[in-house]
Amino acid sequence: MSEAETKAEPPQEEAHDERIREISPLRKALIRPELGSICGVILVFVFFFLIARDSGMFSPEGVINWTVVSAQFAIIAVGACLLMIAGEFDLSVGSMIGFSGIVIALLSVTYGLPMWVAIIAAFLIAMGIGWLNGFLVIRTGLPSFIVTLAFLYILRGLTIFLAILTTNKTIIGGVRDAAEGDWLASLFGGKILTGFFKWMGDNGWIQTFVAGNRAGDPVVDGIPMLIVWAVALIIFGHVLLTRTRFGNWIFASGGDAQAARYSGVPVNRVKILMFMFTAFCATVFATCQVMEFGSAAADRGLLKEFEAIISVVIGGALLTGGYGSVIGAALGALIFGVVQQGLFFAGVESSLFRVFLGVILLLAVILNTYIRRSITGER
Amino acid sequence: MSEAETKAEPPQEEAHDERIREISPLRKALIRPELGSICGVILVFVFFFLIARDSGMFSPEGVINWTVVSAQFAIIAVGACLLMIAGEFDLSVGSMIGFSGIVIALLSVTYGLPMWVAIIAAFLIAMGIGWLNGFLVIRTGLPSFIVTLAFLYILRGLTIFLAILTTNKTIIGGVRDAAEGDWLASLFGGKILTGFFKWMGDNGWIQTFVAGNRAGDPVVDGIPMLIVWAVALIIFGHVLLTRTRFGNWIFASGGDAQAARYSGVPVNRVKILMFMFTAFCATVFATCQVMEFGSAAADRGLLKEFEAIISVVIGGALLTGGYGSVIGAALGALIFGVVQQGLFFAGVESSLFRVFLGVILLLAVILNTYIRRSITGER
Amino acid sequence: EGERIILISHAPDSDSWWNTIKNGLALAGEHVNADVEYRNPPTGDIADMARIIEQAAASNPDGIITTLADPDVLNGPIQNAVAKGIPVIIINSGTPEQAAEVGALMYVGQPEYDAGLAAGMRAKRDGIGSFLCVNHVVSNPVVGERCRGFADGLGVELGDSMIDSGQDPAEIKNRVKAYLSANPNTEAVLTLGPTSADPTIEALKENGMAGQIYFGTFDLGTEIVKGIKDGTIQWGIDQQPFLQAYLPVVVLANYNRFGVLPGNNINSGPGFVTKDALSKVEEHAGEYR
Amino acid sequence: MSTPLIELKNIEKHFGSVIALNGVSISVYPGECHCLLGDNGAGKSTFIKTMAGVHQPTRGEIFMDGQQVVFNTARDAIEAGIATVYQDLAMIPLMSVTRNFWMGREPLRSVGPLKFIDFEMANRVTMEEMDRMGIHLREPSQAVGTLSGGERQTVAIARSVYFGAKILILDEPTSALGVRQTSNVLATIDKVRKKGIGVVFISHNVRHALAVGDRFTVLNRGQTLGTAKRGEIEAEELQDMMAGGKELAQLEGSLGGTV
Amino acid sequence: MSTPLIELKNIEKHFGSVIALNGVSISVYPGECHCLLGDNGAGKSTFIKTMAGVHQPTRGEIFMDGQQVVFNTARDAIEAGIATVYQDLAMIPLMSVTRNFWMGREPLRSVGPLKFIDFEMANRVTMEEMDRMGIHLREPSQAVGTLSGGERQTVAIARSVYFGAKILILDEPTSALGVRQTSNVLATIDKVRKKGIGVVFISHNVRHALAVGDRFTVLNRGQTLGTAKRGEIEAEELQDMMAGGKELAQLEGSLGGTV
Ligand SMILES: Nc1ncnc2c1ncn2[C@@H]1O[C@H](COP(=O)(O)OP(=O)(O)OP(=O)(O)O)[C@@H](O)[C@H]1O
Ligand SMILES: Nc1ncnc2c1ncn2[C@@H]1O[C@H](COP(=O)(O)OP(=O)(O)OP(=O)(O)O)[C@@H](O)[C@H]1O
Ligand SMILES: [Mg+2]
Ligand SMILES: [Mg+2]
Repeated sequence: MSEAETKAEPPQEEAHDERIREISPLRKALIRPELGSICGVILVFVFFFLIARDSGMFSPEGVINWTVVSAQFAIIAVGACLLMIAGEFDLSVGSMIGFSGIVIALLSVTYGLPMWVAIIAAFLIAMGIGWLNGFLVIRTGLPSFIVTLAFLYILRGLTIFLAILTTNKTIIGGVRDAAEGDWLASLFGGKILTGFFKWMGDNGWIQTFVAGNRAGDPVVDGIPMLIVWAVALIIFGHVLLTRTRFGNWIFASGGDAQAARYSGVPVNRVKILMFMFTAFCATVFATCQVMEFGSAAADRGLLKEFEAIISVVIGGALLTGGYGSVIGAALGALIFGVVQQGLFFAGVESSLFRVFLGVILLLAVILNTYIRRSITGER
Repeated sequence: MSEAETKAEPPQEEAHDERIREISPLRKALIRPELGSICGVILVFVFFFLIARDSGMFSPEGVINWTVVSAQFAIIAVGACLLMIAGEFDLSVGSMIGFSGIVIALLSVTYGLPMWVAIIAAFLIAMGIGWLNGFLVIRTGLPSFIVTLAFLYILRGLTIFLAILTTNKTIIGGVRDAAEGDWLASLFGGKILTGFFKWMGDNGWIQTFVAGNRAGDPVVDGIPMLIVWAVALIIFGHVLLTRTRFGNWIFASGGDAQAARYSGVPVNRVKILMFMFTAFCATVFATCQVMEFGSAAADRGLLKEFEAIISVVIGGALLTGGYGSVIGAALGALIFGVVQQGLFFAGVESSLFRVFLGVILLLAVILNTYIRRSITGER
Repeated sequence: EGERIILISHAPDSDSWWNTIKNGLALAGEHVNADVEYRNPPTGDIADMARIIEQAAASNPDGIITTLADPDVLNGPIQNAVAKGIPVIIINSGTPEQAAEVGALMYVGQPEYDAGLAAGMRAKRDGIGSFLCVNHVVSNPVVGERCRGFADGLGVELGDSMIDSGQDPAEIKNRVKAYLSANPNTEAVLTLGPTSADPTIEALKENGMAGQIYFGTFDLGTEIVKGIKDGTIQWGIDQQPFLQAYLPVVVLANYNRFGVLPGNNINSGPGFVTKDALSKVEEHAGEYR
Repeated sequence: MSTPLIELKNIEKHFGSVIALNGVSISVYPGECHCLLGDNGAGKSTFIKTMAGVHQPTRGEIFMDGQQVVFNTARDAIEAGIATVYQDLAMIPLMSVTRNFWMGREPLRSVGPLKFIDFEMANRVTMEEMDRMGIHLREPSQAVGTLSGGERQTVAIARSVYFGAKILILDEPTSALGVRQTSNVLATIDKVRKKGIGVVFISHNVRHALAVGDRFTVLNRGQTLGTAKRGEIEAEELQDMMAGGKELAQLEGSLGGTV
Repeated sequence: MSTPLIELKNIEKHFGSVIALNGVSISVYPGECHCLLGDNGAGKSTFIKTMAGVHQPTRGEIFMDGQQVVFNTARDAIEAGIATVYQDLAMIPLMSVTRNFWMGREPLRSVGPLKFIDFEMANRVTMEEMDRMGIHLREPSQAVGTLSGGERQTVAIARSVYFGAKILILDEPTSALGVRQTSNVLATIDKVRKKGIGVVFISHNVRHALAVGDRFTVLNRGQTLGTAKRGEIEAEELQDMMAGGKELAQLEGSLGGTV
């Protein structure tokens, strides 16, 4: 019996079905989850280059300006992206940012603990809440929309309540003084490469201030740690997702939890860890902000959950899970940041920003859908 | 050939399978989508009766107070409920409220059109946007979360932009004067049964004002049209959903759009109409508010979309569509209103309000899930 | 003794400036031995605030202290409360005339537009001809009045000078930098509260304009006080929110007990806080100032 | 023979770059069970969806009782008397049996100018019809999700028969069913056919097809391989045609007989 | 005979008020194809999910190579050498063939202290193994969603065989397949069996079972009706047992032979 031939034949025919046209290799190379956001980035840059070239948007300070804003979005977008690929999402990110900030300020300023203890405690508490989110979603089988919506309210309420209860204020300042010289705090605040920029300034390669309190300093004096964190998280997320076993499990959990479970993927663990990672990213955001501005306020992070989700979706991820890319989410955050700041450079009436944002979101998602359908042959 | 017997037998056995315990008739009578919210209402009233009895919460004005707030939630919850049962949801409700209000005020006050023209125009524009929402969702196959999130931003941006462009302010007053004597405006503002309340006041059955320009009038002088609208919409929604052909189509479209399409249900039309109905409800909300308060502001309706969704979900509807009840949503709105105002009556620290809200949401949804699983035998 | 007095504001939960009001309220309650409660609409929606006033009236308190953020919306509920025989005092937003119209006992505060106008005129005296207004709650109708007043005081069009900065500090900071980089001829910056002022201070420090550009702000806070001290900020307009909460409680309590009432409205502001005599302000900024 | 109930001529259907049907013709006579056979992806489901108005043919004509018709929506076809039980069941699990039974054709009762669903009548008819098919429901408001697969299939068939379908289309109704359930479905087909309804029955299982079929059409890669009458063709022949005419002898040899 | 590869004794499984399994025992020897037959809802899927570690039995014992074992998760069973191809396919359509192939057992490559998936090796092996099964993929990064049902099934089987499964469980792999695809799957089973792997094959189709089965166990309402060797039992007998011993003669009479 010659099984090999018998079986080799029919599928071969299926693969080269005369009823299906071949997809061109170029098109095949192009269709990736990130394609939509890559096009978006190009479009956005061309657009602003045309209308806001001489507004200083592309000078060193201008670049740092929109990069910092994009980096902020990117930090929470990485968490939201991995979580969304794992099939869930988190509406409590914004409230978590406010909450973590207040926890750090409370512990360090009000209760006088060393800054590093406060920061570590904030991370632990936040990740504990992330765990709780995940646990409730897994245990009750409720949609994560509902569970995390509940936490959106609970955390915001707790933040305001805690702040008022302990300090009578909803803004707690003086964090910078408390952070002075702390080893962990310097990982979140401050800048790197200051020497290098100083040197460039001294050599006249970048502009220096001519007057004012900082005359002689270069206009850009370093890379804020915020950007470093964003880059680190993007690289970490991207490698985790595409190169590791755990990344494969994230895709599998979001693609079809039941199927993944059958194949031995510990889906519950993956999902809960992703909720914790999202909380981690929110806390990174909060810590950087607290260190930079020296104060924590109970209203920080309002609506950030939507901004994170928008970045991720612009970046080509599927709201229903199982598909997406960290690089795409980062590009989505870049688009978001550039558009937002660009409109200010261009001097457009600022209330139109939201209109632009909505339109870009729609266009990006429609483009992404088209691309995804090409990849998966889904109809 | 005796087909009848052959076929009558086996399924009978399946129905009375010895391997499955029977469900008690009592339990069967109890398990309805509304059960969770009925329990919730009872609990909430008992709770506030115990802790806030003598705070005036159950005096006539107190009752009107939380009824009006609940009626507000109910108006948007009815729209959100039908839409959710049809399998979609709308995050742009809150922005739509702000938008419609500004449109009415702009047309009537700034451009001096007759009030009824302004109101009808606002309804038409809003329902046009509802149609656009629906059209985009149907046409692109995108999740309604994304499409309506885009409109959340677009509409809010347009509202602020329009208001600032035309009047340099984000608030437009003087609507009450413009509405004076308008036939359509009186359907949204004003009160009914004023004679009856006056009579009760004269007889001393309800308290009367002791000072000011209204001395002698009863403290509650009628039922606001807002409540009338809420009741009318609830009855309309409930009858539509449970008693009519179109209602059956709403369930079908949300339960399984493909299956419904196969059976000849015009799913696209149903979904688009439901988006338009949601926009209609939002505009009723906005018009009542504008008529009652005489001004429209660009920040009206912030986060109302979540409040609508929460009411609906507390009322037992399924976020994924195909299951729910308008009565449940109305009870959800009642719970929401009573808790919100009740906490004020009870003098609870107001920042804790959100914490309560989140916890109630979680508990209600867990209860509802348990009930639904009992009904459908789903695991 | 033990009167129940309720203070209702139009501010969202998250607005930190109102905290001073809360503290003033609590302190006054302690001092005159009254039960005080603070209420606000969670999202800052003034229509929701109307419901809260109605609710407060329904609970028969011995006095209501409220802002008059939008007379169209709030006149009705406040008048009803007055008609029920509840003494009402208007604070913060609104004008003395509007307060009289609704039948309130008195007005304590700083009319927003007038404060903006006064600030604008002062800036004009200092030789300013153009400005940037950083509005962190652009959709809120009350706060924006300050910008309008300021523009009118300067005698210029508001136009594009007001930006919607959002509430995120990093975004505010970078939007201010972007605006100033695109409009280098801007002569002055006006911020409308600590939420927008704190990041603006950072922005100016970073782009080297701190101390160079004319910088005025509404309402005080820890960072603002520091800014005034080191010369980044020329002046802060202090409407002394503490008084807006403290005085009405005292007035209402005494009105209730002894029927006494001051004959006038009280203007708690605008007071310009400048570099001189800052130490008290510094100590209590954000808490009682 | 009389005019066919329905006749489809040279139906073509393209989905973008995929040519799912490439000129398929069949006809169905009253009281006949016409079996549609073919490999996976041969286009059977696409074909009957065209017949049921779910897809519009790219080319080709449809005649009912000799008259050309065009179905723009599933509703059109349903109204013309074509009832379909889909492979993917077209039942909505969370809805009650009654609501599913009447979906798309709810019976109305006028109250003044308003029209409501006549639930009393709807429930009664549902119970009766299900009884007639041998399924005894606990109550008509039971959710369809609580029924077994076989029971659901019966709801779908009962519904079609009740609505006086002239043509009943069944897409692989037996593929997931056990022996007993399969027998039931086949017997139902037999019964329906005897009422003069034309049945289109899709199956991969030659034996199931031979058990009830009057005529057999084999599809292959979007084209008709031919139509045969009952008795004119053997199981083995049919099987070979379905498999695309490939020689299966080797396999059969090692595996012992027709699969 | 030697010791069985796996032996399950008196397995019971309750889901709340539903008793899905009520004392089922079977054993599988190396190189044997054990067919599990039974009506809808008989408990076949539940039983093999217990074997695969997805469900934990309420009562009963499992022995592998004579040693008692307990599977707490699907992973435990997979590691013990039990591979399963589920009725609901357990493939993730949006993921690439390679990622699906290796899901849960990704090959790792160390870079310093870090461990990454060895994609080069993974892709190569996937292509090779699929080739060996007669499926020529365009590229290993193709999404599984673009494969046909039969091809997906083959990915699942190829994966199990590659991972050196000692026992391969197939839950109704042929129910939705055409004749040719079915032949392929049956041939694959035959091939796998010849490698000394024990196969558990679930089907509703007696002919498919008889084509490859060495032993046949019939389940009915959660209980074993008995196990028979190949040759000891006729198709008709098996069929009767599956239908719960009911007399099907009437139907068969009217419908012409075994269905
Ligand atoms: N909506 C669609 N868009 C694109 N291609 C489609 C669509 N529907 C079906 N096809 C393709 O058309 C061909 C025929 O599919 P169809 O479902 O009709 O086959 P079938 O004979 O029913 O197969 P099976 O026996 O597996 O049910 C397949 O290649 C399928 O991929
Ligand atoms: N998770 C579960 N919870 C409750 N009951 C279940 C669960 N899984 C299966 N059952 C029930 O257990 C019984 C056996 O189901 P199972 O899926 O094992 O049958 P089967 O023999 O595989 O049927 P089929 O041939 O239709 O695939 C059925 O009555 C089913 O409803
Ligand atoms: Mg098919
Ligand atoms: Mg099964």
